[in-house]
Order: sequence, then C-alpha cells, then structure tokens
Amino acid sequence: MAAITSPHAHEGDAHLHAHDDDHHELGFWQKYIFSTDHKVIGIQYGLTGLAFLFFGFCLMLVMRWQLANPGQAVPMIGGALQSIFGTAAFAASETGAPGMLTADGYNAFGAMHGTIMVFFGIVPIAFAAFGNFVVPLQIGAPDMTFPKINMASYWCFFISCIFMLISFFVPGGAAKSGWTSYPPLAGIADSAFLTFWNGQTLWLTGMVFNITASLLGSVNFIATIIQLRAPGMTWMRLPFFVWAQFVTAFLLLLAFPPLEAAGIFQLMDRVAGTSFFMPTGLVVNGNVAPWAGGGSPLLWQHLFWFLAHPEVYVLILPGIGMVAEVIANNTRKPIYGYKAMVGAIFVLAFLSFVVWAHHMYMTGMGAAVAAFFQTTTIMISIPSVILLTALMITLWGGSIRFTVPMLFAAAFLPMFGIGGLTGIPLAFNATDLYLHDTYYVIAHFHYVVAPGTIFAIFAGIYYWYPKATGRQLNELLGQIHFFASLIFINVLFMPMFLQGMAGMHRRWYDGGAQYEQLSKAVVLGHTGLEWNTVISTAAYLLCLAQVPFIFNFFWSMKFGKKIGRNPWDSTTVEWDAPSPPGHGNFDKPISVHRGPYEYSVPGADADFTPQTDPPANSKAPDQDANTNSQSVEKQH
Amino acid sequence: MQIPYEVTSRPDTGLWNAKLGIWLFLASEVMLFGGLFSGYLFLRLGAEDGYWPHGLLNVPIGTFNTAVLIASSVTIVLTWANLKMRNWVMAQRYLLTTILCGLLFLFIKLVFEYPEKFAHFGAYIKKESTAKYEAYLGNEHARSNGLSPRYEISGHLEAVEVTVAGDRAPLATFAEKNKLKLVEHPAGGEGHGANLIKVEGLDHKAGVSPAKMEKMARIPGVTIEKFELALDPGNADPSNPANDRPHFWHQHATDKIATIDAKDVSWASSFAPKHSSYFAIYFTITGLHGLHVLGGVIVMAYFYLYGGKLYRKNPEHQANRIEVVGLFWHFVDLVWIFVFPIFYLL
Amino acid sequence: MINKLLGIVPNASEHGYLVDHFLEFCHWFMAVLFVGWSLFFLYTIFRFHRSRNPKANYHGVHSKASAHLEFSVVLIEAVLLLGFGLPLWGKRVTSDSFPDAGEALRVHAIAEQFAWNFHYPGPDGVFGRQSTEYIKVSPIGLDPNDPAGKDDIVSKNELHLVTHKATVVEITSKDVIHGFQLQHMRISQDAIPGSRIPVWFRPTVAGEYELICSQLCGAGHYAMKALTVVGSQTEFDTWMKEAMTLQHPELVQPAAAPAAPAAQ
Amino acid sequence: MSDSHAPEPAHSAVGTDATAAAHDHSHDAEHVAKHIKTYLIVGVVLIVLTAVTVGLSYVDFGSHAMNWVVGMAVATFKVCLVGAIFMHLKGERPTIWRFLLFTGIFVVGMFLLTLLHWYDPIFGTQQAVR
Ligand code: HEA
Ligand code: HEA
Ligand code: CUA
Ligand SMILES: [Cu+2]
Repeated sequence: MAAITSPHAHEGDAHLHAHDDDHHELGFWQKYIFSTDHKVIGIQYGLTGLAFLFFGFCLMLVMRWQLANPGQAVPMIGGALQSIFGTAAFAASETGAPGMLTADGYNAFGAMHGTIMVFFGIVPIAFAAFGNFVVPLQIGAPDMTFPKINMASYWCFFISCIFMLISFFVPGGAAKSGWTSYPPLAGIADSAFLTFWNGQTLWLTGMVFNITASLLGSVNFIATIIQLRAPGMTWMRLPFFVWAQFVTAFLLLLAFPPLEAAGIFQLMDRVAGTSFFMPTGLVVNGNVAPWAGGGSPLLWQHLFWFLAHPEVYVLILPGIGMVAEVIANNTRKPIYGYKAMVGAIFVLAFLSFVVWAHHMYMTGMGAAVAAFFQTTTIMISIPSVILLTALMITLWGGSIRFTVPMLFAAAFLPMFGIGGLTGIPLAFNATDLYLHDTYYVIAHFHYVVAPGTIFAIFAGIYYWYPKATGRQLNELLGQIHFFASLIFINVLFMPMFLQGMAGMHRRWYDGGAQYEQLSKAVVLGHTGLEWNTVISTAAYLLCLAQVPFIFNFFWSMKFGKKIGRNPWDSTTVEWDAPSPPGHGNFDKPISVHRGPYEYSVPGADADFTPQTDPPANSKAPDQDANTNSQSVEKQH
Repeated sequence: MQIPYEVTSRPDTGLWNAKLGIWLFLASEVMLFGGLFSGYLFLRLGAEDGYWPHGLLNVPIGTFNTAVLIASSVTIVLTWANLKMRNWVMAQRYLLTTILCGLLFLFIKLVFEYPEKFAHFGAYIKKESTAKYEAYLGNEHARSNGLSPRYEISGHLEAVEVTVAGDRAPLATFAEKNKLKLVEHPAGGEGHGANLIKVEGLDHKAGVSPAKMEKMARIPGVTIEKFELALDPGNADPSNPANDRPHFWHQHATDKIATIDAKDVSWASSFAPKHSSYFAIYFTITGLHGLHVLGGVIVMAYFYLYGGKLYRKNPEHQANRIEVVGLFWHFVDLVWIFVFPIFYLL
Repeated sequence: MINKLLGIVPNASEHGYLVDHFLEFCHWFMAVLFVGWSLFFLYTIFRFHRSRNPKANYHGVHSKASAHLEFSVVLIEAVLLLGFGLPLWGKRVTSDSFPDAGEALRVHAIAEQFAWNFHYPGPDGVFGRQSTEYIKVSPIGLDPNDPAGKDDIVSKNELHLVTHKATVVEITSKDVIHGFQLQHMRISQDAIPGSRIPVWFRPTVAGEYELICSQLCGAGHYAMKALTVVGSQTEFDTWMKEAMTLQHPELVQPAAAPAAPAAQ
Repeated sequence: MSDSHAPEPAHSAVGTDATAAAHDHSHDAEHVAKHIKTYLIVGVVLIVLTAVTVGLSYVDFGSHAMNWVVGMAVATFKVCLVGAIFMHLKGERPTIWRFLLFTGIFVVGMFLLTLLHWYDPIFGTQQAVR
C-alpha cells in the first residue's frame, strides 16, 4: 500500500494516519467479515441480497403451486416444508398428503415475498451492493467517506435479516398482513401470541433495523459522492449510474424515516396497547377490541406510502443507471441527452414525494385531493418517458455489440415500458377503481421490478463481475440464461393482465376458485382460472432458467476467463483500477479530464477515450469544465 | 489508507466529511420527527371534540427541563468555541456541564414525570351516560361558556367494587399478595346483593394502583362494577371558572370521592400510553426524544473521557467531533422546543 | 375493443360505460406508444448491430423528433387527465353528483371478518341507531330500544338492488379494512373501520353478481364474497317482504301471519 | 467555486492536516472568541422566550386555534435562533442549505397532504359509531 499514493495526497497526514495496517495483512475476520472496505461490504450486500432474492422467489414458487392447484399438497417437498415451517403454514391436504399451504401460510408467504423482494432483495443488491462496489470506484475515491458506518450499515442490515428469517419459525408463523401491513389487520394479527415473539412484531422490529441500515448507507453514499470525487470529476462528468445512486440515496434518506415513525407507532400499538391506528369502536370476532380507540388506520397508509412510493423509484433508478452504463458501453457512443436524463431523475425524485396517495384512491378520497394526486402521478410519468426515450435514442447510430450485459440491458427497455405504461390506467381514480388490487396491478409492478430491475441487476452483474473477481462470466451460459429468462418471465407476467381485467384479485389463496365470474370469462381460450396453471408453469421454468446463472456465478469465480483491467473497453474510472482492486482501490493517482461516455470520439485512436486519459494525448475536448461545474452547483 | 477531507474542508464544497454527514443524518431525523409530529397532528385534529385533554402534564417541571436543555445547548457550543480557541480545560468543563444537563433532563423525566402518570387514573364516560355524571363533568357550564365538552373523570383510584362469580379464593389471594384490603360492601350494593365487594388499598394514600386493578380484572370470575376516585380539581368542581383553563402549578387530587359505574365507562386506565391518543403520542415522542438525549450523552461522555488523546494529536479534529455532536445536540434541543408547547401548554 | 380483448367483465351500471371508455382510451394510447416504440426499438437493434454499423456515430441523433414525441405524450396525458380523469371522479364523489335523498335506495354495508352485513332501513326509511354495546345482540350492533330500528332489515352476504334505481351504499367495517368491490357496477370503495363512506351507482342490468372483498383482511379474505341480486322493484319488494316476515313477524300484516311460522 | 482542478497550489503547499489546522486556527480562534457573547445572549433569550411561551399559553387570544398559532410562532422563532446561531446555519454552505430546503418542503408536504385527505373525504362520509 505504501506504493499507492492517494489521489488526495496533499490531504494525507503522514504523522497521523500512515498507520501500520497498510503494511501487514489483515486477519481473515477483518478482511472478509468485519471489513470496512467498500468493495467487501458491497459484495457482502450483494451475496446476501441474491440469496434473499432467490429465497423470495422460492416462497413464490410454493404459492404459485397453491394458486394453480388449490388445496393440493406441494409435491415431493411437501413433507419437508411441513416439518420446516410447521403445521400452521403447511397442513395435510384432503387426500392426507402432507404439505398443503394453508390460508395463513399463504398470506405469510405472500407478505414475506413482497417484503423480502423489496427490502431484502432488490434494495440491497441494486442500491447497496452496486452502490458500494461501483460508486467509489467510478468517482475515483479510495473508499466511502465513513467506512466504519458503512460496516455498521451492513451489520444492521444483517440483524434485520435474522429477524425476518426467525419470524418464520415463531408461533403463528411470519407476518401475514401483506407487505403493506395495513392496520387494524396487522395490529390484531398474531396478538394471541407472546408480545414480542410473533410474526408481525418481529417484522416491525426487522423493518426498524432495515430502515436504520438504509439510512446509514444513504448518508454515506451522498457524502461520498459530494466529498470524494477525484480531482477533475466535476458533477457533469459523473457517470449516470452515480447520479442515479445519488438521487436514490436521497429518496431513502428522506422517505424512509416516516415509515420508521409509523413502524414505531405500530410497535406501540402491539406492545404497549396504544391505539394510533385503532379507531373507536372496533369489534373483533364479535368482541369489543381492547383498545381505547381514537386512532386512524389511514394514518398508517399515509406514512407507509410516503415511503413506499419513493421506494419503487429506489427499486428502479439504480437499475436505469446500470442500464445506461451498459448501453453506452455497448453502443460505443455517448448517452443521448445526458443532462436531460440527470434533470429527469431529479424531477422524478422530487415528484415521487407527492404522489403517494395514488395507492389510496379507494380510501374515500374527495375530488380535490384526488385531482391533486392524479395530476402529480401523471406528471411523474413524464420524466420516466424522457429517461426511456433517451436510452432508446442512444441506440440509434450506435455500433451495438450484444454482449450478455447488453442483452439484459436492451430487454430492460421494452419490459420497463410495459410496466410503466400499464401504470397509466392505475394512475386515474376512475379506472383504478376497476383495476385496484387485481392482478393487473400485480402485473404492472412485476413488469417494472422483475424483467425491469432484475434484468438490470443481471446486466450489472455480468458487466461488473470481472471487476470484482478478475474473471469473466461464461458468455454461452449467460446467453442461455438470458433467452430462457426473457421468454418465461413474459409468459409468467403477461397473462396476469388478462386475469386482472377478468376480475382476479391479488392475495387470493385459492387463485379465485371461489368466484364464478372468473371461470366464466374466457380470454384467449382460457378462463381466468386456467391461466393460473400457465403462469405457474412459467414460474417453475423461470426458476430452472436461473440454474445456468447460479452455476456460472460460482464456477467462473475459479474457472472463468481471466481478464485485465478493462475487458469491455470502457471509459469510466472504475476500469482504471486493477481487477479486483486492492485496498485503497487505485494504484496510481486519478485525475479526470472529460465526460463519462467519450466513445467513438472523432479522430481518436481507439473507439473509447477513458475519463482519466490526459488531454494532451487525444484531441478530445477537455470540455469547459469550470463553467460546467458552476452551473451544476447552482442548479442542483 | 486515508480518507480525504476528514478534518479539513474540501475546497469546492467547503465542507469536511463528518459535517456533511451529520447534516444529512439530521435531515433524515427531521423526516423522522416530521412523521411523528404529523401523526400527532392527524390524531389531534381527528380527535372528537372533548377527547383531547389539556393541562395533564406538570408545567413547572416541563419548563425547568426546557431551560436545562437550552442551557446545555449553550454549554456545548461553548465547548466547541473553547476547543477552537485551544482552551482544553474550559472545553472539558463545559462538556461535562452539558453531559450533566442531559442526565438531569433524563432524571427529571424518568423520576418525576413518567411514574406520576402511571399512578393516575382516568375514566371516559360513555356519551349517553354523561348526564348522570354532570356533577363531575360540568358540561352545562362548558356549553354555556363555549368550552369543549368533557367526557373524562380523572383522579386517584381509591377503591374498586367488584363482583365475583363463584370462588372468591383467587381474589383473596391476589389481594393479600398485592397489599389490598377486601371489604364486604356495607349496604350490600344495589342490584348486586351481598355479592359486591369493595377492594381498597391498605391506606388512603396508596389506593388501588391502576395496574393492580387491571390485573385483578383478569382474574376469572371477577368483574369490576364501580370505581371510586378521589377527584382531580377539574372534576371535583367542574363549573368553577377557575378550572376552565389549565393551571400552572400542578394540582393534586382532592378529597372528594366519586363513584362511577363501570358500565357507564367506555375506557378506563392509568395515564399510560394506552389511555388515549394523547398519552400514546406523548410517550412515543418524548420517549424517542429521550433516547436521543441518552445517545447524545453517551457519545459526549466518550469524547469527554477519551478525547484528550486526539486533541493532543490534532486539536482541530477534536473540535470537529464536538461540532458534530453539538449539531446533534442542538437538534435534540430543537425538537424539544416544539414538544414542550404542544404537549404541555396548548 | 381492447377491453374486450383483455376480457373485461361486462358492465351493468349507468356510469360504468364511462369508466370503460376511459379505460379503452388509455389502452389505445398505451398500445400505440408501445407498438411505435417497439418498432423503433427492433429496427434500431437490427440496423445498428455491430455487423451492420461497425463505427458508432459520436454525435448521435440531432433531430427534434424525441422532443416532439415527448410533447405529444404529455399532451395526450393531459387530455386523459383533464378530459376524463378529473371529471369522472368528480361525478362520483361530490355533493351535487349524489342522488337526492328521497330518490335513492339506501343501504349500509358493514364488513366483518369474513362476511358482509347489509342493513336496510325498513319501511320507515330510517336507520336504527348502532352501538358496539349491542354487538352481542345484533351482528351490526343495532340498538333494540331505538324505535327507528324496530323495522330494520339486516341481511348477511346478500345485497338486493333495484334496476335503474339510484343506490347509495354507505360502507364501513367492524374490524379490519375490507374492500367493497362490485366489478360489474364499476364500484370500489374500501370499508374502513371508524368511518362510514358512501358510494352511489345505478344498476342497469338485472342479474346476480359477486361482490368481492378487495382488501386483504385475514385468512378468509379469498372467500369473502357476497351475492348481489339486481332485479325489478317488484322482485325487490317481494324479497323485502320475505325478510320482514322472517325478521319482524310482529310487524307484518295479520294476513301474512299464518305464513310466518312456515317461513321460519 | 470550482472543483475541476487538481488541488489548488496554495493548499498543496500546506501539506498536512495539522499544519492546515494551524493555519486556519489563528484566524478561526479570533472569529470564535467574538461569538461567545452572542451564544450567551442567545441562550438567555431562549430561556426568556420559554417563559414567554408559558405565559402566553395562559392568555386568552380569543380561540384555542389562535393560542396555537401564537405558541407555534414563538417556538418557530426559537428554533430559528438555535438553527441560525448555535448550529451555524447562518452562513452555512449552500450544499447543506439546499438539501435542508428540500427536507423542509417534504415535511410540510407530508403534513399538508395527509391533513387535506382527512378534510376532503367523499361527500357524506361520517365518523362511525363511538
Ligand atoms: C419499480 C417499481 C415501480 C415503478 C417504476 C412504477 C411506476 C409507476 N407506477 Fe406503480 N407500483 C409499483 C411499482 C412501480 N410502479 C408497485 C410495487 C405497486 C403496488 C404496490 C402494492 O399495492 O403492493 C404499484 C402500484 C401502482 C399504483 C396503485 C394501483 C393500485 O393499487 O390500485 C399506481 C396508481 O397510480 C401506480 C402508478 C404508476 C405510475 C403512473 C408509474 C410511472 O412512473 C410509470 C412511468 C413510465 C412510463 C410511462 C413508461 C415510459 C417508457 C416507455 C413507454 C418506453 C417504452 C419502451 C419500449 C416499448 C421499448 N403504480
Ligand atoms: C422487487 C420486488 C419483487 C420481485 C422481484 C418479485 C418477483 C416475483 N414475484 Fe412478486 N410481489 C412483490 C414484489 C416482487 N415480486 C410484492 C411487493 C408483492 C405483493 C405482496 C403482497 O401482496 O403483500 C408481490 C406479489 C406477487 C404475487 C401475488 C400474490 C398474491 O397477491 O396472492 C405473485 C403471483 O404470482 C408474485 C410472483 C412473483 C414472481 C413469479 C416473481 C419472479 O419474477 C421472481 C424472479 C426471481 C428471480 C429470477 C430470482 C433470481 C435470483 C437468483 C437467480 C439468485 C441467484 C443467487 C445467487 C447467484 C447466490 N408476486
Ligand atoms: Cu374482507 Cu378481504
Ligand atoms: Cu406508487
């Protein structure tokens, strides 16, 4: 490390900080477990997140079995499931086979699927893992501003994971009131069990830790991006991914605390008997409920959606950022409308704080408030259109090479398009009253998060894996993974629109077998019910399609093709570091001389000009950096 | 490896890392307390007329605690100023004062404020039964003076009257264990025959603590029929204009005893969080605020005890650390500046 | 058309066709955008594949097409919002949109885990008082001492309505949040404990429909449905009479009295 | 201010944190010493204002809402004092001001919109039984 001069050498204090820990190897624990190195923390977040993503998927596979075959025991693993999750979640079916998902079990799995996918899968991967690993490298920083807080963030997150996992095994099973945990349902859920030792209370406690972890992380991200940009890395030279992370961090920082407040309220309701969310005169099971009353269930919904709407942009923005990086790299040309895109994400972020009640259209909203929220919701689709349009126009005139990351990034565009466009009928009160809580909504948001964000994450993994490991993932396996996933994920989610239009509602344990209207409506030759089977089959096949990826992921760590610093001929700064980068990241001082996507610069020798190339060697204009940075200081 | 701008400012942003970090953290704290306060507003504005109490907290003690926090805000900023002037001894003195102020604040809350609430008792009368208790509620007086109606009768729980279906032994054991006295009701109690039993505290002062009352109500067969309270002045003399507005000095329960039928009561408990939306949000916000005070005290104590080493190495770094914890401490003070009027005064 | 293709359930209320039109419009708009964008997308990835275009163009697109496109998206969305979205909701929830008190059939819907209770005011047209005190006596806590409530009808999981008669349903819940959704009527409103929220509509097509509980309310949520019978006024009256005989035999005309024991 | 260039020469010459601090210090210390009196005065003003808040809450301003407004006005003024003087927001860097501004907007938005929803229900909505 002694050889590694910090780019900020003038800041270093030889007397105070040149500590010996740079010279001798850290022990295993400090290096891999309680590490303060942003790369290790990023990888920890990533592996934990991937494991949870897979776990969340498995929960859904079990649920999908029940939806397609109501009342039948899960084949083969039914007995095992019963002994793991207990008889509250898995009873014997009518034929006596063990392992039929119960209604409570279904609700618990559904709530946990939502929670885990959102807060323990996508956010940890897209935001925390990629943000931790890539952002400091892309801005040329030696680490995060607060490495110890960074470590605290991961371990706080880890504790929240433990809470969520053990909640499956307490009396009554995991939280079962939806990922939205609406009271009074969530308030009375499991109250027959011990005050703390029950699913809903553990869910709340886990969420409080999760929120704390996110807050610690986002403070760190913002401070890092503001303070630790390498010399010359002006605001308008930041790669788009960094901007996306910057804005995402602000969303988390400012939107999460109200949910923390709400979580504390709900904990008080459950543990101290308060009635924040309990209106006067509740009658549960024919008995007057033991609460003083005077609260309002809508208060929870407001505080929850105040977070949860910005949260959905937390799910998508890092994804768009990764897609932008991959597209620029693989079209070999600069991103179209970089500045407009940066502007768009700021507008998006700002608006996302004032649209939340579009999830509450059916709660009895008067004309004025409804008008406000419909208008803002429609307005928020505009920056999304700008982002997507800019990315698509970037393709025009490019020299597109379809590497595996590019396949996923390209597929992201139409998939996100479908998800986003189907948000429009939901955005109006009058049409939402038909679609609210049907599978149309389920399909809408899965299109944005599954073939949307998950594909973006896959693009990101295939793209930055070489930087993290020094080896490349296998191309062929990647292509199999891509094409199989693309096909099955569409067969999986597309019919849900039909089901939704035919009146199939979400959170239905039997997939709608109770309802005549669903079996009456025939769409494309199948009744609403029969589509359940198609969808479930596609889900199993989608799971199968992940096998090549999982194999590839571990196999390539040892046997993947070795690569150098810059396997993708990329321009951004992270590719100037060794692969994998050592402690402190760079082995030479970093200074930045141009924008992030100087591909195919006319007159340049190669079709890419790294940001760190000194201007003398190339004719690329060292843009008017001064004015640039000033204007950004003002506008931002 | 060294992180840049830990101590000195980055030229273009003019900030060092921790200062930016703490302000970001405070922004999120603003949202956290914003969420809590919006809960307060929502509940308060949604509360029916007459269901948001006034004047239940001890104003002089609250005022004193406010002053304590303000004083500590001054001392922490002086700590920082003295570190900037490289006056270590004075800085340590001020820091110690700040820590002591924080502890004093917590001490007052935990010893004088919270426990008092758990010993006090209040019962909300059902709307259709308020006329029966007009002598304690004074709603005639309230109506003619344009005041909010009153539904709650509060005071010191002196005794409860219970009926027991079946075996009395469990109640007797409970009473013995909890230092309660069982008295057969002298008049036999209208409508309950000889079944009505009066449960009293061993002496007048102790009464029956609300917590014990609740435990007793859970004994199988035991039904609470009546509450006997030594009334608070507001209920003892409800049509006295002197009781229309909250008093500054804390008012003790009077000697006037009221008997309330349990069947006329919609909700009764000590002034615990579960008592009403008001106490729920009061305990939640002040509790969370108290945790912030505690956190600040712990960090300051750490800097007080272990800051010397860093100061000798790099005094500016120590000054920065104090500035950071100071910012946090001012924020805690700032939250209290809102908490105090909205709960104690308005 | 697209709606049909997607399998929308048939509309059976007066205002429902407005909702359907609006939805249809949205779907056309989305379809046009999506098809347009997809064609562009597919052409681009074909045309600018590395094998066909080995050298990328640094300057990219200069045309203003994207700005025009974005502008027209904004325009159409504005039309959707101002022309349909806002007025339609206004027509559902404001005071002047609600039918006059005398004209409409009024029902209370009280949800509980996992059933719907419907409360009709009976012949006197006045709803009896409700209080949690009487929750053991009556599933909706009807006060037995209130004269207005003596002739009230309470029906479980069965909602009877009259074709072409404006209906106001006041929706509330005893325990947790449920959702009152009559998809054929294009009506949806959460049942929120602590508040009683009215919705109104005018059924046009006689028949039997399923009332769906649209909010997760616990283990029985999936099966919490009620039968909605829409028929002529006479059919409604007949049902009402039957219900009266069952629930308040003492109030029914003596002529009907002999029938009462048989009905019980 | 520009961050586009590598460290400004003057700064690089300073070398280490310690010396940098020393350099800043003499200048800083004077600056700080001047403020001490301000801090004390503000402290006293805050305590006096606390007494004033208590006093005002016993004055009848015509309606409870008016008392509220007055009480909140004094509290807001106190908070501004703490923020501006103790927390040095007066003269703080624009970066910090900017995100605090947005935080403020969002908090106010959260308050207002939540309450608006409460006060603009569907026509005829009532509170159910107590
Ligand atoms: C990443 C997540 C994400 C994203 C980005 C969005 C984006 C949007 N969402 Fe969605 N939404 C969710 C996640 C997301 N949503 C979730 C999780 C729920 C359900 C929560 C629950 O109840 O459990 C939900 C629910 C939900 C509802 C509530 C429905 C209900 O409960 O009844 C509404 C209503 O307004 C809505 C609207 C919108 C709108 C208008 C957008 C807009 O931002 C969309 C704008 C985008 C576009 C308009 C696309 C533009 C681009 C193109 C068109 C390019 C096309 C390209 C090609 C063809 C190549 N969403
Ligand atoms: C980010 C959010 C997210 C994601 C990604 C998903 C992904 C999926 N979801 Fe879900 N879902 C929700 C969020 C999400 N979901 C939410 C919030 C709800 C509402 C819950 C509620 O009602 O409260 C919901 C509800 C929901 C329902 C409705 C249930 C009901 O209402 O009754 C269904 C039904 O089919 C479903 C299905 C699926 C499927 C098949 C996927 C698939 O797309 C999953 C695909 C997954 C993968 C492809 C995983 C890949 C991972 C790996 C390969 C790991 C590799 C590991 C290593 C290398 C270590 N989801
Ligand atoms: Cu009732 Cu769902
Ligand atoms: Cu949303």
